[in-house]
Amino acid sequence: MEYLGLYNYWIAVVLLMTGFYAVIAKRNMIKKLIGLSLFQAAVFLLYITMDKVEGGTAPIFTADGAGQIFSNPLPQVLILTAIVVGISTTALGLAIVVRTKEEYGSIEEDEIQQMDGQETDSNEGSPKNSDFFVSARKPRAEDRNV
Amino acid sequence: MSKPDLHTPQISRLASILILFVLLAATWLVWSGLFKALLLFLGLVSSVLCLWLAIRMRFFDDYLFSLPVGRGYLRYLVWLTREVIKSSLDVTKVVLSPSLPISPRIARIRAGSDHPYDQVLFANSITLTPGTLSMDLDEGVITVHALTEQGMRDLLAGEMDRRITALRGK
Amino acid sequence: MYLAVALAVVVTMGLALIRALLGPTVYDRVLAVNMMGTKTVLLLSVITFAIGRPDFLDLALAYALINFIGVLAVLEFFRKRSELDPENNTREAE
Amino acid sequence: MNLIFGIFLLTLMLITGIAVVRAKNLFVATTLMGIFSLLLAANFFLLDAADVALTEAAVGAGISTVLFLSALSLTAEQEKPCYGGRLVALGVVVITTLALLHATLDSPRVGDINAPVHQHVAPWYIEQTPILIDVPNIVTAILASFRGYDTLGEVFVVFTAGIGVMFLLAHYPHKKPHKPHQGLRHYLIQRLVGRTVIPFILLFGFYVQFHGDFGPGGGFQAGALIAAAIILYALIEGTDTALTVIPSWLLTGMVSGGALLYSGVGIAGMLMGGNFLDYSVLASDPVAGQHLGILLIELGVGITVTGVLLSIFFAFASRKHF
Amino acid sequence: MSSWTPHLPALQVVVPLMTAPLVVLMGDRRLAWAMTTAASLCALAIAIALVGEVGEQGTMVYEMGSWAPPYGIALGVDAMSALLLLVVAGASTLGLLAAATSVSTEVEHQRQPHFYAAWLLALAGLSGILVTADAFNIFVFMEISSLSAYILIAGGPDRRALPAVFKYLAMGTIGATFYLIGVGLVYMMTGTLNLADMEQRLADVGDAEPILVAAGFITVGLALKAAIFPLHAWLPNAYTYAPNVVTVFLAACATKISIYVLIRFDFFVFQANLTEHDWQFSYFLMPLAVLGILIASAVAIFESNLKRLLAWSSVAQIGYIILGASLISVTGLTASMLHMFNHSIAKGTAFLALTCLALSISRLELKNIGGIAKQMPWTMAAFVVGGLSLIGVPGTAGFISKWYLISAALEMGDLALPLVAVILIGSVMAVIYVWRVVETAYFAKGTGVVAGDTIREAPLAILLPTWIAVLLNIWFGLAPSLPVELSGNAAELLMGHLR
Amino acid sequence: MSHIDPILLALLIPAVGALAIGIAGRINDNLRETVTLVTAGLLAYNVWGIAPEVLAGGRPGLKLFDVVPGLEIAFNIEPLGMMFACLASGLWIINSIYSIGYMRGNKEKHQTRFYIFFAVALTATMGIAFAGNLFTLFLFYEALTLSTYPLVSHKGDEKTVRSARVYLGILLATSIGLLLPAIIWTYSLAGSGDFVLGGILEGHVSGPTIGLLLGLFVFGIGKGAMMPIHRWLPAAMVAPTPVSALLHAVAVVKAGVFAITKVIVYIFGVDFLFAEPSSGWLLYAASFTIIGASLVALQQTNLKRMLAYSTIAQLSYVIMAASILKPLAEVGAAVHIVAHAFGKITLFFAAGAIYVASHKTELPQLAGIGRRMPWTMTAFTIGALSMIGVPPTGGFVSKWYILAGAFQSDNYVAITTIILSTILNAAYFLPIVYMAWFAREPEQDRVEHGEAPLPAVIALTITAALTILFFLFNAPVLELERQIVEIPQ
Amino acid sequence: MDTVINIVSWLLMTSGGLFVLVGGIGALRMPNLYTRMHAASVTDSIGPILVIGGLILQAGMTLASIKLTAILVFLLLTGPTASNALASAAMLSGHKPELAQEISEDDAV
Repeated sequence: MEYLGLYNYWIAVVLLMTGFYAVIAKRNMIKKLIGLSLFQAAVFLLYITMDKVEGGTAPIFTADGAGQIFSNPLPQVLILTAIVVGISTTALGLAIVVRTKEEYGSIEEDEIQQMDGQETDSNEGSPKNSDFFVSARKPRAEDRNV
Repeated sequence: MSKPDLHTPQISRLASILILFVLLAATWLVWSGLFKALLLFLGLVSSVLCLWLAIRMRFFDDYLFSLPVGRGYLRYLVWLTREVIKSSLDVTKVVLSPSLPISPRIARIRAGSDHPYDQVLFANSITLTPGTLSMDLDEGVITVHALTEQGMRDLLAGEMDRRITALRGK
Repeated sequence: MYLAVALAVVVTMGLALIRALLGPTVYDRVLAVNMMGTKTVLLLSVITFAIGRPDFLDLALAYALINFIGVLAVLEFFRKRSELDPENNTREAE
Repeated sequence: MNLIFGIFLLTLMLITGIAVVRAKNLFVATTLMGIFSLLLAANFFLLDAADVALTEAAVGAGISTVLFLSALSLTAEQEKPCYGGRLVALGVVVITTLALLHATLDSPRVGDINAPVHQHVAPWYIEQTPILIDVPNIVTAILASFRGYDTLGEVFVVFTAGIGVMFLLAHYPHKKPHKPHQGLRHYLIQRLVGRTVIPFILLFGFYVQFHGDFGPGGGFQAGALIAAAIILYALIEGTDTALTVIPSWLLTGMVSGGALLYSGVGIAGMLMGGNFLDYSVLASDPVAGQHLGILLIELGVGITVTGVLLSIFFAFASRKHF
Repeated sequence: MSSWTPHLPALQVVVPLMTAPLVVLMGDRRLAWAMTTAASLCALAIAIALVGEVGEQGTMVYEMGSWAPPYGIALGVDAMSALLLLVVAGASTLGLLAAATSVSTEVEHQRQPHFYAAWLLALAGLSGILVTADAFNIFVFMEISSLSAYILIAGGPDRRALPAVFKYLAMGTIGATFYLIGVGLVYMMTGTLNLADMEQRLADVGDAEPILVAAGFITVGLALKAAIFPLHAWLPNAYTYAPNVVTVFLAACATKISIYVLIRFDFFVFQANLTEHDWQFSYFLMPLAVLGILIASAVAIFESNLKRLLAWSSVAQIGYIILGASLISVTGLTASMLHMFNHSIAKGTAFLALTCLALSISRLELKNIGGIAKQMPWTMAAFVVGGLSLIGVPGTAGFISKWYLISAALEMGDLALPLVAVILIGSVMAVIYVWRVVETAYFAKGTGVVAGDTIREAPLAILLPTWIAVLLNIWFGLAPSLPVELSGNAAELLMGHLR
Repeated sequence: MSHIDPILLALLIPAVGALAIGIAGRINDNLRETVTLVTAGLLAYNVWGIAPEVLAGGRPGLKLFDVVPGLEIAFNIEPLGMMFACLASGLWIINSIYSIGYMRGNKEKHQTRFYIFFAVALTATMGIAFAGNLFTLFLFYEALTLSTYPLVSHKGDEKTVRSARVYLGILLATSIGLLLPAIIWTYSLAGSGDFVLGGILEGHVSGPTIGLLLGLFVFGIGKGAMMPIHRWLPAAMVAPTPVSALLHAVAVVKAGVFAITKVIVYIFGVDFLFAEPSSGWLLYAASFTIIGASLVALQQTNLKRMLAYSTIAQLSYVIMAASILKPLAEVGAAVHIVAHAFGKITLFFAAGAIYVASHKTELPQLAGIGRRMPWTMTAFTIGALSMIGVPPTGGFVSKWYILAGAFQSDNYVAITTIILSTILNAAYFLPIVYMAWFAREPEQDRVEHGEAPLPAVIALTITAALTILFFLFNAPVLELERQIVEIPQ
Repeated sequence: MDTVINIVSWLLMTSGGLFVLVGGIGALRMPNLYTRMHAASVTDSIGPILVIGGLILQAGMTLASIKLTAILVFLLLTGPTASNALASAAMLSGHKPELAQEISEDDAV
C-alpha cells in the first residue's frame, strides 16, 4: 500500500512522457499537437492528484453539510486556468498547421524542411512568399522575375 | 388531445414559442432549485435569451420544430420501454451464446406518417430498440439493419409504426 | 451496491476501449468512443450518488451533451471528406 | 472505492494515451484523444475536482475534438512514417521520466491529509470564503476573487488565441466562388433532434454560467457549452446559416467585450478606491460587492470564451479546402 | 496623479492589456496603430515612473484585489523588474514607431488590427511576467506573451514563417509546461505559490527530492523559452521569418524575460534553501553559456541571411547573460542584468536597421546588400553602431556590459582566464560577423542587387526610431549610470538575498 | 574661446571640423579643403598653445564625466602626451597640404569621406594623447581603429578590402582580446586605471603575473606592431599615401608605441618593472622584431611595403628603448617617436609623390628617378638617412639616447640590436638612394613626368627640413621628455 | 417502504449494470461494425433506463431526480441519433454491411 498512493503520480508521469515523446519524435504537425495536448493533460492530472484529501469532497459548501472535509481547491483553480491555456495553444497551433498545409501541401515537418532546402538551393533569387501575402507587398523586381 | 393545427403557421409558431418558453423557464426552475430573486431574474433572462437565439436560428419558421406533448406519447414511451427490455434480452441471449447466432438483415421500411417528426421518432425508436438499427432516413423510407432475422420480423410486423402513426390522431 | 454498478460500467468502458484499440475501421472506434461517452455519463451519475453529492449531476448532463456533439462532428467530418475526396472514402484505419 | 476506480480508470487512460501516440491515422488519434479526455475528466471527478472535470469534459472532449476534426478535414488524415530521431527522443524521455518518478517517491501520498499542500493557504481559503465572499463554491471564490488576476490572464489567453486564429485564418487570399456550406441538412434525424436539444443546451449553458457560485461551473464552462450548442447548430444547418444567426461582428464584439467587461470591473475597483480587481468596494457592503464583482467577471469570461471558441470554430469551418 | 502612483505596477500591465480588445473593436488599421503606439508610450511612461519610484522607495508591492499575498496575487516591482520593464516598453515603442512604415509591406491591411492587438498582448504579457510575484501568475502571463509572439511571428510574409513558428510553439509550450510541472512540485511541498512565501516555506522542506527535480524542471523549461544553448533550435528561424518590426521587438526582450524568471526563481526561491544549489546552478549553466557563445557565434559567421545572422548572434549573446548569472557574484549578476539591457538596445538597433533595409531589398541576403551604404547611408550607419555595440566597442552600450562581465570573470580565480578567453573570443567572432555585413554594405560591388529594385534611403519616419536607438546606444555607452545603477541594485538584491 | 578648456577644444576642433568638412563637401571642393586646413591650423594653434604650460611643469587635466563610478572619461596632459599631440597636430597641417596635392593629382573618389574620417582620426589621436586613464585611452584607441578603417579601405576594390579586413581584424581582435582584459584586470587589481607617475600596480601584483599582464598590454596594443602581430601594418599600405604617411607613420602607430610607453611608465612604473625579472622578455621580443622586420624589409620590392616593415622595426626601437627601463632610454624612446615621425612621413610623402607623378610603386622602377624628381628624392634621401641614424638628421638624436640608456644599464642585447639594425637599415635604404640618383632609367617603362603637384612637394620639403631641424633644435622636446622620468617641479 | 424502494432500485441498477456489461461484451465479440452497433445500443438504451431509473428511486422526489430524468431523456434522444449518424457515415463511405440474406420487404410498397 505504501506505493499504491503514488499510482496516480506514476500514471501522470508516464502519460506526461508519452506526450513528450510524441512531441519530440513525431514529424507530423498534428500529431505533435496531439502529443502536446496529452502532455498538458498529464500535468493537469499531476496537479489535481495533489488536491485530494482522503475522505474529503469537492470544495463546494452544501446547505446541510457544515464541517465537511474539503479537498484542496487551489490546484483546481490553477488547472482550470491551465486547461484554458492548453486549448488556446492547441487552437493556435492548429491554425498554423492549416496554413502550413495550404502553403506547402504537407504537414510533415521533414517534407517541409526538404522543400525549404530545395528552395534555397535551386531557386535562390525568388523568395517563395505565400500567395497570401503577395497582394500586401509592393510589387518587387524579384517577384516579377519569378 | 387538442393539437395545434400545423397548417396555420402563425398560430402554431406562436404556440411553439410559448411552449418552448414555458418549458425553458420550468427547466431552469427545476435545475436551479434556488429561489433567490437574482437567480430567478437571471433565469428569466436566460430563457428569453435562449428563445431569442432559437428564433434567430429559425427553429419556428418551418414545420421542423414541434414538441412532444400529450398523453399518447407517454403511453407510447411505456410501450417502447417494454419493447426495449424485450429486445435487450434477445440481444443479450445472442451475445452471450457461445455460437453467436446472428443473421444480419437489411430492409427498407416506409414510415406510416408523413410528418417528419413522426418519421424521426420512428427511426429513433427503431435504433433505440436493441437488435434493430436505422441506418438512413430518406423521404420517409428508413433503411433498417437488424441483428437477427427474428428482430427484423418483429419490426416488419408494423406494431411500432402503427402506434406512432396513431399518436397524431389519424 | 453503487460500487457493483460502477464497476460494471467501468469494465464496459474497458471493453469499449479494447474495441477502440482493435478497430479495425475508424467507425468501430467512433462507436467505441460514443459508447465510452454514454458509459461515462452513467458512471458519473452513479458516482455522484456513491459519494453523496447528487448536486454534481450537472456534470453528467454536460457530458451527455458534449458526447453527442462530438459524434455529430465526426459525421460532419466524414461527410466533408466524402465530398472532397470521393474515391478515397473507403480508406480504413491502419 | 475511489482508489480502485481511480486505478482502473487511470490504467485505461494510460492505455489510451499510448494508443494515441501509436496511432498512425490522425482521425483515430483524435477520437482516442476524445476518450482520453473523458477518462481524464472522470478521474478529476473522482479526485473531487468537479469544476475541472466539467471543464475538461467541455473542452477536452468537446471543443478540442471538434477543432482537431476541423483541422484534419483541412489537412491530412494519415501520418506519414518517419524514421530516425526516435532513440534520441526515447533517451530524453526516459531520463525525464526517471527524474520525475524519483521525485514522486518523496511526494506525499495521494489523499494524505498531512501533505504540505493542505496545511498552508488552502485552509485559509476554506475558512475565509464563507466570511469574506460567501459563495458556496470555494473554487469560484478563489478563481474569481482571490486569484482573479490569474483568471483575467486566462481570459486574455483565450482572447489572444482568438485573435491569433482570426489573424491566421479569417481572411482569404483569393475570393473564389464559395459553395455554401451545407452541414448535415440532409440528415433529418440529426437535424430534428438537434433542434430539440439546442435550446436546452443553451439553457444549460446559461445555468452553468449563473450557478458557478453554487456548484461546479462558471463563465468558462458556460462559454464552452454555449459555444458547443451553436457549433452543434452549425454542424446541422451549415456554417453559413450559423453565421447569419451569430454574425461575425457580433462575435468580434463578444470577444472584445467580455475581456473589456472583466478588466473594466477591475478598473472600476480602482476608481472606487480599492486596488485593481477589488470587488469589495463596488457596493456598500463588501460581501455584496464581491457577489456583484464575481457575477460580472464571470459574465465577462463567459462572453469572451463563447465568442472566441465560436470565432475559432468558424474560422476553421469556413476555410476553403485545398 | 500622485494618487495613481501606488497603482502603477497594475497599470503597467492593464493599460496595454485593455487596449488590445479596443483595437480589435475599432478595426481600422491606422487607428489601431495609433492606439497601440499610444498604449505603448503610456507603458513606457509608466515604466519610467516605476523606475523613479523603485529608486525612491525600493520594492513596490501591489496586492491584486486587495488580498494579502499568500492568498491573493501580489505584484512586486524591484530594481530588476524595473530595468527590464524599461527594456520591454522601450523596445515595443521603438518597434511600433518603425511599424508605421514597415508593417504595411508585410502584413495585409485588413489583418493589421489583429496584428496590433497581438502586439499589445505581447507587451502586456511580458510586462505581466515582470511585475508579478506569483509563480503561477508568471505562467499565465508567459502564455499570453508566448501566444501573441507566435501570432506576431506567423504574420511574416515568407511562408517559412509557418514551420518556424510551429516549432517555436511546440518548444515554447513544452518549456512552459515544464515550468508548470516544476511549480507544481514546489507547490506540492510548500502549499503556496507566492514566491517570497515559497522561499520561506522551502526552508522547512530543504533538499527533498521533489524540490530538486522541480528546480531542474523549472530551469530546463525556462531555458527552453530563453533559447539557452542547446535549446535554442526554435530561435533562428522564428526571428528570421517574422515581420521585421516583430523581430525588433522580440529579439530585444522576449528571451530575456525568461532569463529574468529563471534568475528570479533561482535566487529568490532555491538558492538560499538548497545545499550546493549555487554550485549546481553554476556548473550546469556555465558550460552551456560558454558553448552557446562559441558555437552560435561560429554559426553566425557563416550565415548569409542577415536576419538569421543576427538571430544566431542573439543565441550567443544570451550565452553572455547566462554566463554572468552563473558566476553568482554581485559583479556577475550586474553584468548579466546590464547585458540584458544593453543587448536589447544593440540588437534592437541592428534589427531596426535591417527593417529599413527591408523596405528596399526584398531578400535580406548578404550578397544583396553589396554597396548599399551609398544609397542608404543613414541606415547602414545605424547598423554599424548597433554592430559595434554588439561587439562591445567602447563608447557604445555593449562595451559597458562586457566590461562588467570581464571584471566579474576575473574575480573567479582559477576559472578567470578561460572565462575571459571565451568572452573575448566571442567578441572577436562578433567582430567578424558584424564586419562581414558592414564590409559588404560599404565596399562590395552591388552584384546581388536585382535590377529594378529601387534602392533609396528609408523614409524619415522609420529612420527616426532607428536613430533614436542609435543614440541610446551611444548615450548608454557614455553615461550608463541608470542601467548600471539599476542592475547593480538588482544584483545586490539577489546576492543580498542569499546571505 | 578661452573659457572652454583647451583639452576639450582639442577634441572638439577636429570633431566639429569633420562635420564642417562634411557640409562643405556638399558645396564645393575648395571650400572643403579650406575647412580642412583651417581645422588643422586651429587644432595645431590650440595644442601648441598648451605646450608652454606643460613645459613649465603644469599638468592640466580635465575630468569629463563618470561613465560608471570609478570609470571616468578624464584627460590629463603629461609631457609624453603633449609631445605626441603637438607632433600629430602639427604634421596634420603639412599632411593636409600634401593630401590636397595627392588626392587631386590621383583623382581619387570619395574625397569628402576621406577628409571627414581623417578629421575623426585626429580627434581620436588627440584623445589618446591626452587620455588621463586607461579607460579613456582604450575608448579613443578603438575610435582610432574604426575611423581609420574607411581610410585604409578607401579604394574599395577587392584587394584593398581584403587588406583592410586584415587591418581591422588584427587591431580589433588584439585590442578586444588582449588589451581590454588587461585593462579590466588592471582596474580590478589596482582599483583604478589612472596614469600616475611611478605606476599604480606596485604592491598589487607580483611574480609572473606581471610578465603576463605586460604581455597582454604589449600585444594588446596592436598598433605597436610587435611581431607577430605586425601584419596589419603592411596590409594598411593599400591606403592612399597621405593615410600611410600621417596615420601609419605617425598617428596610429605612434599611438601604439605611445600607449605602450605610457603603460610602462605610468601604470607599471619604470622602477617597479626594472626590479621585476619577469618583464625581461619584452626587450628580447622588441629586439627580435627590430631585426626580423629589418630582414623582411630587405626583401621587399614594393616601396611602401618596404617602408612599412621599416616602420615596424622602428616602432620596436621605441618599445625596446622603453623596456630598457632606464631614464635616458625612456627619453630616447620619446624622442624617437618624434624623430621617426619626421623621417618616416618624409619617406612616405616621397613615395606618394612618386606614385602621383609616375605611378611607380616598385623599387626597380625607381632607377634614375632622382633626375626627374630632384626635390622629392632629396627629401627621400634625408628621410632615409634619418632612419639609419646618420647625423645631421633627427634619427641620430634618438639613437644616441637609446644607446646611452643601453650603456647605462649595460644592456648588451640592446646595444647589439641597435648596431645590427643600423647596418640593416643602411642595407635596404642606401641602395635605393644610390639607384635613384645614379642608375640609368630603364628603357622599357619610361614615363615622361616631372615633379609631383606643388602642395605635395611643399609638404615633403617641409618635413625633410624638419628632420634636419630636429637634429639642430631639439631642446624643447628633450626638456619635455626629461620631465617624464623626473618628478615635475 | 424505504426497503422496498431500495430493493427495487438495487435490482434496477444491478440489472442495468449487467446489461451494460453484456453490451460491452457484445461490442467486443460481434464480427463487424453494424452488428457491434446493435450490441452497443444495449448499453445506450436499456442500460441508462435501468441504472438511472434505479438512481431516481434512490433520490426520491428531489431536484436530483429531475436532473436524472433530464439526463435520461437526453441520452435516449441523442443515443439513437448518434448511432444513426454513425451508421450513415459508415454507409456514406461505402462501408457495406455483411448480410446473411437481404430482405426487401417493402419493395412492394
